[in-house]
Amino acid sequence: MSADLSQLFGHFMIAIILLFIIGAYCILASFNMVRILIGLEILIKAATLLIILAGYICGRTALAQTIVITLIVIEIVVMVVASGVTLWAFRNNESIDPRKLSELKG
Amino acid sequence: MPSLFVLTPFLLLVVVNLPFKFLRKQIALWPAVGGMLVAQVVFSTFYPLNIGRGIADPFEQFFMFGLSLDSLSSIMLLIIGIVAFVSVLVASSMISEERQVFHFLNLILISVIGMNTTVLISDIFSLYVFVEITALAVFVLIAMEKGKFAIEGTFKYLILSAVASVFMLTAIAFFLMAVGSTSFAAIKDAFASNSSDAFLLKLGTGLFLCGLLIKCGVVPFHGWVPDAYSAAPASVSVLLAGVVTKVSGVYVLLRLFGTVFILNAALQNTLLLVGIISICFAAFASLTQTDFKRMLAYSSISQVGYIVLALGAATPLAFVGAVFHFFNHAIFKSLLFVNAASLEKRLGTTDMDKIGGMGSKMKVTSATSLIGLLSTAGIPPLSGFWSKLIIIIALFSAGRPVYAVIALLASALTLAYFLSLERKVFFGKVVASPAAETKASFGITFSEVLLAAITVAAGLGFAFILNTWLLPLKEIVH
Amino acid sequence: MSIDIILLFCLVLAAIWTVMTVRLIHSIIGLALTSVLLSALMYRLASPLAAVFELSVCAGLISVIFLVTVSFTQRVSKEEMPARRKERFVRFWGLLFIVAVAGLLLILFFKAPQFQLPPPAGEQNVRDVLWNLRHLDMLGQVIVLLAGALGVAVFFKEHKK
Amino acid sequence: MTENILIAMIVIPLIAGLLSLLLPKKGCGVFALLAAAVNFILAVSIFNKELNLTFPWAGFGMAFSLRLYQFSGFIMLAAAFFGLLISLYSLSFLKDKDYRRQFYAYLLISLSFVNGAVLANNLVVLLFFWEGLLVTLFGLIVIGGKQSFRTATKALVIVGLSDLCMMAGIALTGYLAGTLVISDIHLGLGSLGGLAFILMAIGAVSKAGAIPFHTWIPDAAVDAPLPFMALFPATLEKLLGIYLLARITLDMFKLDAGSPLSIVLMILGAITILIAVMMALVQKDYKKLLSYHAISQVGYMILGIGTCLPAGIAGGIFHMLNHAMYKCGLFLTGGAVEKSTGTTNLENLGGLRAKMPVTFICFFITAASISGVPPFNGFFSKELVYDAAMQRGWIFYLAAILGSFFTAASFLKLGHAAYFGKSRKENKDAKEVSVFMLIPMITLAAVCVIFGVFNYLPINNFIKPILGARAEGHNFTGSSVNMTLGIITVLVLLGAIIHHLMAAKIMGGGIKAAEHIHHAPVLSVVYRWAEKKYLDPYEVGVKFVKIISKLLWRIDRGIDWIYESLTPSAALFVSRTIRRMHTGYYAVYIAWSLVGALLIMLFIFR
Repeated sequence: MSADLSQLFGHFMIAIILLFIIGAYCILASFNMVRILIGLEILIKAATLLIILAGYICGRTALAQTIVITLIVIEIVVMVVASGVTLWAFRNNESIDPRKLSELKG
Repeated sequence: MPSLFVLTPFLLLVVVNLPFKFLRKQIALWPAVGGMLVAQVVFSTFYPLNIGRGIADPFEQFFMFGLSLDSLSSIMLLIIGIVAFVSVLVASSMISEERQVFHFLNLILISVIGMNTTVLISDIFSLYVFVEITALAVFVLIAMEKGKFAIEGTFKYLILSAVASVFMLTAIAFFLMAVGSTSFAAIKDAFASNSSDAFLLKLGTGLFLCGLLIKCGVVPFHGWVPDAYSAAPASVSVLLAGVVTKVSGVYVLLRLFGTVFILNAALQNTLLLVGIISICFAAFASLTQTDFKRMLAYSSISQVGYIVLALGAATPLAFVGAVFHFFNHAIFKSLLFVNAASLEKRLGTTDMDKIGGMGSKMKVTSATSLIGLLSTAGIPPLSGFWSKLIIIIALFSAGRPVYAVIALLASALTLAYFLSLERKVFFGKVVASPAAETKASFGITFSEVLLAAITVAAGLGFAFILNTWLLPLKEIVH
Repeated sequence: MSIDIILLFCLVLAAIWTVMTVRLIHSIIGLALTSVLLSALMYRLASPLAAVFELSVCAGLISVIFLVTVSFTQRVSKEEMPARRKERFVRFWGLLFIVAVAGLLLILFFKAPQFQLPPPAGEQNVRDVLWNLRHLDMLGQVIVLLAGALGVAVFFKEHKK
Repeated sequence: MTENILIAMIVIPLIAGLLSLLLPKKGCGVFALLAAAVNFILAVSIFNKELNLTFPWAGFGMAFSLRLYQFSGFIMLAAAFFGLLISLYSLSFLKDKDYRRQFYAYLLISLSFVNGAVLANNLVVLLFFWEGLLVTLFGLIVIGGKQSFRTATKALVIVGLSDLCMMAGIALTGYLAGTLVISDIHLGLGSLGGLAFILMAIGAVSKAGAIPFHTWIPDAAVDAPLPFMALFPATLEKLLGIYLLARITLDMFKLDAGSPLSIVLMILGAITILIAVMMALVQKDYKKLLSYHAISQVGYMILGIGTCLPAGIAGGIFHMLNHAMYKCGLFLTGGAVEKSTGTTNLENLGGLRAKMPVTFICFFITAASISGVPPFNGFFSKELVYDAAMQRGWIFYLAAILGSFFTAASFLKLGHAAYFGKSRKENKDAKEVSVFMLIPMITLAAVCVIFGVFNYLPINNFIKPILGARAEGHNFTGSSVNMTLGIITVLVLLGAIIHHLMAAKIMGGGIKAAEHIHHAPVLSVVYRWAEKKYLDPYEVGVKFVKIISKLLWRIDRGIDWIYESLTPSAALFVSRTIRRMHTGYYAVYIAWSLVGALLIMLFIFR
């Protein structure tokens, strides 16, 4: 691993770790289901960037891009389903506050 | 041969969705899906007996799927077939509205494709793709009735599952960086050959483990399990508890940590600790549950703990025990969820405070649930006992007596909570009998009897099962 | 190199804004912005195809999905805004703090390790990999889209009673 | 092909048991009787043979291997004998009960499992059958009636827990010995070996019903069908438990006299004897009283085997056989009384001697036998145990002989209350029971006499071969091994009789009924002498004994309380705490997951 690559990895890694922190904080602290999904999106974006970075560093950009393309397709379908759940949570509770979704417990 | 397990349901899925009215008729749909699953059961049952292995696969040359069918996959295919079939049977007596039936069967097909592919796959990213497909289909299945609880359960499952995906994707990135490929063979070589970066491999292994543990639903990653299981419609909870979580979490764990990754001491200890904590924690949690399905969900967590525990012992015997327990658990947990479905259908509730003295009214349900409960608690000669015994022996011979003893004591706890359940629901006083009493349907009764028979037969003939289906596993474990 | 650093910095800033902003619409726009920056970074990392995909799908389609969801659900009047802004700040100032501290620590102490990388492989075309080597992923995409279609049918399609 | 008879011993009762579930209710009793007879004939035909049978079963050293030799043949024979008698007895006793099909099915399946457990030459095979008995035990108690589910659960939990200990013991033993084949295991008692021994011994003595694993037995006495009591706690469980205890002390582990574990066993035996017999003394129910004696007598067997002396082991095993006979017989008389009067409460019984003479004679013989009256069989086995206990320490002997005293006292009380005294109006219609019920009782009583008078028969044929080399140069037959101890025993028994008579007089319990003893030429003198001189201390003594008994009752219920209240409430507390942690808010669960992931990563990169 050349020093250049190592430095590049370092820079990207710092940003990726910060993105993970931001996404996790958003998921944990939001009182709105759409914001939770946005937090998830940020997490997934961090992972996507990591995969591309990994492909770049070890010289397998083709494989990494393939993986990311499939990943994006899955991501969007997950978001569609999650939006559907949000919609119905709103219809059931008249609110998209996730705190209303804590009746199953114990 | 292996790609047939993927392409057949896929073809069926396509055919079902063709815009012809007659194809959507319920009368054609149920038998088609059921028949496909029965065929899967039959094929995977006879796989280890060397029948049908020689059949040439015309698709193999056309599609480069890179699927491989070995003894572990064949057991998984068998379980998927049985449980999905039972789930379809139960659904056939609970769902009648045409649109819902159509959606249900489509989603079941998708989840079966997802699971079948998951167990045949030999590439870590494709594995993630199909685990995600299964999960997606199940999200929609759980939320299908769009009730308050169903949406809530789906939401929690979805969020935690997405977090698990992030863990897994990160791990895949590290594997890609360390190995340069995502196939199992390359990763296995990387572990064995010492030519790859040990730190990256370790990082990837750890992160993937965390993701998988969320999917498995073991303590402390289990938050979604009781909610999703209890909120799902009866037939879906059978599928979810019996096989979806198990395949997308536990199977992957077994496959990767049993046959691909090489476990170092720290990983072994991690698995052992997580296993034993899940066993005890969930067993205690289920003691005071008042909802039948919630109690079953916690017991499910506890039983998955045994599998993880056995995996942590990292010996071939333990692995065999883990797979056997996997099989048994899938069968008897599905049985118990079918019992729950039966109660739900008849009484409209699974709250145990509102149910009582059903023993005399629902003879089949109470008898089969007793079999399921005793098997879960590990009472001989039912199947659950044997797998637990093998796990315990394996733990002892791996030099982990403390874990073995704790696991044993916890199974006493299991017995206690199940007996309290049994007493409340089936033997207790008849609590004001609800108005909505209907007769148990054929589908439910048949699946109860079928699963109970498998449990008893697997217990009595465990030696045969062990020799025929499970011993070949020794070859794929390292 | 320096372009990379600037882009990464903007990416983190965009993500923070996405999370911190009060109005959901701004949040969604922030997410789209993050996506755009991400695709620029992908382009920088020699992955143009993935970058295009990210740009069109994530920045475009996902924003639309969220907007649709918000339009179905969000009901906040303008009068409530100040109160919400305050409440949000109370909950989210911690994030600023954590990100600042973590960022500082990482920049000061994070040393990129020297990894032992796998031997370089002959460069392959993305299309070749996608269409010739990863059939299963293609099948997976098809099935995922089917599942998504069913999800839409179940969740979004109103049916007559 | 004679080896296949071993398979037949397991398969025939099992299939017969399953078949009897299908037969009409009327025929199943006769069918079960026939099956039990076939089982008995098979057991007789292979007694004293040595057979080995092994075929591959489950891999990993878990071959299905059976081994017939002296000891297992003997236990099987005994089990088959009692199975036959009980099924004959039940033919009449369970005539109009709804559950009789299930009863016979469980009975036959139990016989099959007993045969399997005794024949097993592989620890896993042993465990298979051993645990299988748990299921039939549960089933047999459950069919008793409405209350019985609770008792059955209690039994299942207690026995199941100790079986789990045994499972751990088996896993540990297999690990230490490197094999699961029983006849190849010869372990020392190192630190782990000792643990393995203790775990296995817990399984064995709890099957036999020793303190503190006993509390379900008295409850079952009330709730479960009576033939169950005669079959399970009285005979089969003792046979199996003591069989395993003897196997682990004699073959699998090398337990020497003087080793700490031997003393532990002896203490357990002594405590079991005393506490249970004191408990028995204050019971007012025929069956419950008997059930406490079923616990107490186990103490003698454990004490005997725990001494690790040839005489003690021989005595323990002989006592096991004898106990099975007379306790089975006693329960059967109890059943006869229940059948003809409809009650087993001693306060409602009385004067049955005239109405049920045959039952009374059987009761008399078996009660004398359990009390250790010469020349009945109990006397000789107890003498062997006394002898060995005396050699290991007078305190153990003292415990044993005290136990004997109270045994005699409580049976005098029982006999007095049930068979003598005034006839109550509750049982004025009582008459002798049918011949099917009498034959087993008479047989058992007769065997008690025969094994007593001709005690060389069982000892030379059954017991001595088991001991093998250990028995060289010992003679266990004859009137008594140690004359002094024998005389002390007789004196103690006389003391017990006097005690009873005094007590009966003081308590005002139908003294007239005991006149035939009262006016016996020697006894009357002793009696009068005692009455004058020791009256007051006696009263005090009686009261003292009663207080002790009451106290012990509290302790006994205390153990019960630990099972029934303390453990569950602690578990419930933990459970509720855990439930409160699940608040239902998704962020909590995600936080758990993230913390868990962090911990795991830290653990891996430690």
